[in-house]
Amino acid sequence: MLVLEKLQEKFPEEIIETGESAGQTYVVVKREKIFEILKFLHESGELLFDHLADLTAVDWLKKKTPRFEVVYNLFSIRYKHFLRVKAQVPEEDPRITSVSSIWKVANWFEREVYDMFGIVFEGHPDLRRLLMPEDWEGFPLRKDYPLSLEPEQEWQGLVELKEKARRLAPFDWYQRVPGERGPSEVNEEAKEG
Amino acid sequence: MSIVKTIFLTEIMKGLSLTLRKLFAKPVTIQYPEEKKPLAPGFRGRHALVRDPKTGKDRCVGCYRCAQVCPAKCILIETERDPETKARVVKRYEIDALRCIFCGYCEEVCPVNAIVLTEFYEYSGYSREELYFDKERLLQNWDEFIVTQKRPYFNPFWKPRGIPERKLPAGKRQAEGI
Amino acid sequence: MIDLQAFLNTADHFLLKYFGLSLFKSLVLVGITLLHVAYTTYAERKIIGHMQQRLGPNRVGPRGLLQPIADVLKLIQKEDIIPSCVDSPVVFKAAPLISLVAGATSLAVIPIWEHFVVTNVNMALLVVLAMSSLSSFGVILAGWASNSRYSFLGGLRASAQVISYEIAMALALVGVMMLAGSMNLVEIVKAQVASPFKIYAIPQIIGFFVFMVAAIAETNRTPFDLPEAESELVAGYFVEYSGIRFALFYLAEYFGMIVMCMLAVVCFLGGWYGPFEVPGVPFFWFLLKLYFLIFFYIWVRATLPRYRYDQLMGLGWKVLIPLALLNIVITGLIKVMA
Amino acid sequence: MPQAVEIIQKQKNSDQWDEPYLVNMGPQHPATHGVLRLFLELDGETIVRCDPRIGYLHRGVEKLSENLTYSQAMVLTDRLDYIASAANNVGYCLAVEKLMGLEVPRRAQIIRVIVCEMARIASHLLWLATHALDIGAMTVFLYCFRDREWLLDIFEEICGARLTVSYPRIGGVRLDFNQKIIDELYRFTEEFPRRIPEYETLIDVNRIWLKRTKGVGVISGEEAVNLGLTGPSLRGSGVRYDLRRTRPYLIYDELDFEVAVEYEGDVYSRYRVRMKEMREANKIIRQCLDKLAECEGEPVIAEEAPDLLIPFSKPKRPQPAPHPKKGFLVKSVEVPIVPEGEVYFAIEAPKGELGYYIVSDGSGHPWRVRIRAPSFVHISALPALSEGQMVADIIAVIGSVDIVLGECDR
Repeated sequence: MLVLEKLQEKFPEEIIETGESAGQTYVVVKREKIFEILKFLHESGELLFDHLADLTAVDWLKKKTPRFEVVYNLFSIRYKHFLRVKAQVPEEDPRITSVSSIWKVANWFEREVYDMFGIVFEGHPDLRRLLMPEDWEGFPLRKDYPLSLEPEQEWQGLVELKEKARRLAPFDWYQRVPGERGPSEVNEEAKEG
Repeated sequence: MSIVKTIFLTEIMKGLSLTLRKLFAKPVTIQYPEEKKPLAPGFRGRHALVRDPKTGKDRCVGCYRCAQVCPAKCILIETERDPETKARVVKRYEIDALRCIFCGYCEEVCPVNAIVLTEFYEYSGYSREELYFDKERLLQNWDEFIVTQKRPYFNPFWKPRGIPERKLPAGKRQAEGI
Repeated sequence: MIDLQAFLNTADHFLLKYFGLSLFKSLVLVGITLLHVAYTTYAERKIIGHMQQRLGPNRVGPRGLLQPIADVLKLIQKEDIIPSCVDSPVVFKAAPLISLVAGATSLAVIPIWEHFVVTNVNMALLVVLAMSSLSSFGVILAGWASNSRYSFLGGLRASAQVISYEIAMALALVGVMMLAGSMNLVEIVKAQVASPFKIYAIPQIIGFFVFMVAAIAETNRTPFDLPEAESELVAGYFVEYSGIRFALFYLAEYFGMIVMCMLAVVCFLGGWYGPFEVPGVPFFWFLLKLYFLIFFYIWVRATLPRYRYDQLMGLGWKVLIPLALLNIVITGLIKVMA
Repeated sequence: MPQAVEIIQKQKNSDQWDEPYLVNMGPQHPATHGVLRLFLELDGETIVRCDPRIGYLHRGVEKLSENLTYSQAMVLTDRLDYIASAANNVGYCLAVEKLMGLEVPRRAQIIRVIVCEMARIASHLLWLATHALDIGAMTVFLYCFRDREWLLDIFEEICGARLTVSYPRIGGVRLDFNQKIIDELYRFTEEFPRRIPEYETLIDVNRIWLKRTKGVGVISGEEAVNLGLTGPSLRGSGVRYDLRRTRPYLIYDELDFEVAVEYEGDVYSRYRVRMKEMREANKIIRQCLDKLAECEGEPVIAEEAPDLLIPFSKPKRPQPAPHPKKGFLVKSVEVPIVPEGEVYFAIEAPKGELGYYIVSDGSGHPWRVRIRAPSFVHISALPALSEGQMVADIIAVIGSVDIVLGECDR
């Protein structure tokens, strides 16, 4: 396949493995030069992978080392060819270079991968949590993250939230019992506090 | 031409005339509690256990297929062996309707067509317990449902159209209306 | 139907004749208008409903006829919530009243019939214009006092919109004044009927068009309902209001709408005069024309999308005001020629 | 978020307003189409910066799928883009089938195309309804719902559910069509092209509509590809990228339909593309119905299709029982049905490219399911589309890229 040949020619040391799965070609590369590789794939006139269809990660806990794989599914709208690039990321140092300067769409994909797997993308303009609350601990899509926990264990913010709900409970109309604290008392307390 | 159109607001006039025409058209709404839309057969509504007309009991054989296939894990079954006949007896059969996602997998995998999602959708409750159906309640659901239906009643999922017979268990192949 | 004229002629007591008469008239007027406002909301929901192939309200009373009453009762019962963060509770409370009072005051000068006008002032047209601008004052205050970003944007939009469309509307009415030679609304109607076309809407077609568009904009109705644009500003200036104060804003909007329609009837459509006299109901024609205009308002709402803010201003300044000026020039020329 | 609070506090305390005017739009807002939250920095009414915040509907579908069997995970895909759930199901099933190397019977393929296109019309109708309502045209909303109701009735007839259909199965579909459905669909395809002009009369040439949509949210084709836009939003910018033609799946390569493309790249051209797509989808359904008659009576499920009840492995942690008293029976052994491997399969969902990246380790449940949702990408493109526009325009822009938050947050 033309794409693989070109890639092998350009980055002979970087490629670890190539193969095919369900009729789709993939190539496993080292993470160090991932930016250069993808930039080459994006800009080379004969390959022109202009559409980054998907960017995600896979956690191979206890199945493979290194543990993480960052997966780039690339498609060329003009030449209609498809390539999957997988970059290996070890568990102890989960970092890889960001490609959001090549494809703007990678911005949120990378934020999501960071959010879910804890892989840090170096050079990303705005690496924050995306789907989970900002004070969330842990990375949900890692295989060692339990499927369910007690709600308080899952999210620290919940304790605070419950406390706030308790504080605001007197504002609920059905809980206004004569003799209990009403909104005005609560307001005053809040001001004092 | 376009200047004329601009001055006389032709396109706005066309829109106005359309709405004016619709003013006299027949409304398409249905006055819900008074009139109801007929439901399609096989609508996935409230759960029920089929009461067998011959025995007067449910048909469940306690094979656990529905409990296993349920993606929401809302079916709970307990069985025991009858000490005399050594037959399997279903002790508990419970469905948490609030967890259910109405995919209909249970009625599709049931080999004896014991569980069915009926074409009954007007159920609500004041508490969570009211929507936690035990076996008695499920049979009662069936009784409430079947009196509203033309007999014999046949649910499309009991013997799905277009599925080759050899892919179906024997109970489904011989399914009949009740 | 009480024969009003006969009744008034027999009332010869001083108080009744001068003070009591005005009070009586205003009470009747406000009462009837309030009823109209209530049933305009009903008509709006019903007509838009049918235009959209549904039924509209039909649960309270026969055909839903008691729906507006039920709505009012519900809104009165509701708790009057004043958010703790409002900028100034006094202004927050007063704003809907300002809007409503300003809207309702204009009613005093509008003649429904030759002998039924609360105060027949010579500057009636100016009074209406002034009052309709004042009514937006309430909107602006509400937007400001709410201390909410959506309300504030709504209030700002309202002020800008009213200022620009006020000009267009006033200019559109200048043509009528020129033709009638008076600002007294009763005089305008009489002059109108004496004119060759019987109504001013024909010679003043441009003026009538500009007036109607400006009136829709002035009362914040679709397609110019930007201050309360529900898709972007949620409800705009009255987003923080609830219960009866919310209802007052609603009332003010419909009052404004009815007043504008009345003004259009008086200035352009020949007031209470019609092709023939309807015995016993002297303001039959007035009401008929009024209902048609209100229907038109509703009809437009069911059909058109909403303008964007800057486009609205563009329309006002670049299209309507030049058109109104053109109208004045043409009217002047006609006047001179004739 | 702390920054925002800080700025608001500062604005409250100072008399100077040199900071931008911040408006928090959503997560409860009529025009954000769900629980999207936009953080806007305004200069007057012009948007200086727009920062979308998502995650309010995050249900962890990807994580859940890893703990369910392949068939069970399919019902979760219903809940992604709940407006066009049939298309999501089909996409997922096709991905799994490709991984398994399973050939689906022709009749099932035709039926899948029909439900996909029905979902497309239903989705576009809902899009048009809400988009028009956002711009203020209230009546179009109800006309669209009137016709969408018809489609949902047909869905109900097909599979017993109106919204979350769960209709396809791995290896085919769950039920065959009967004559009643086919007749009803013929009637629909006959009538529907007459209904579209009704919506168009109200908005298509209306000067207010044109003013609100033309030249708003403009994006060039190159930029759109770089931002990852797909589907009608990309085709509105003149890029002819339609997976039904570019990488044909099912029987799309046999069908005669046009890919709708417009070249302006603004809200109006995206609107035009969708209107045209509805007509094309109607045409496709028509052709498929004719094809369906040719293979009457054939099975709708593949011979090798796995049983719905694939025994699954014991979950890592016991599932929370529906009742305090636990009593699940989970005793089965793991049986490999899907070979080891991975696949990225994308279909042309109504909203854009809906891709499933499924990694299998050979066990009964997927190792990783990744859903590439078009809405996710489209929301990430909102800042680029809306900056420098007015507040009213962002409503039009959100409407024009057609988002569903269920799919975005997953």
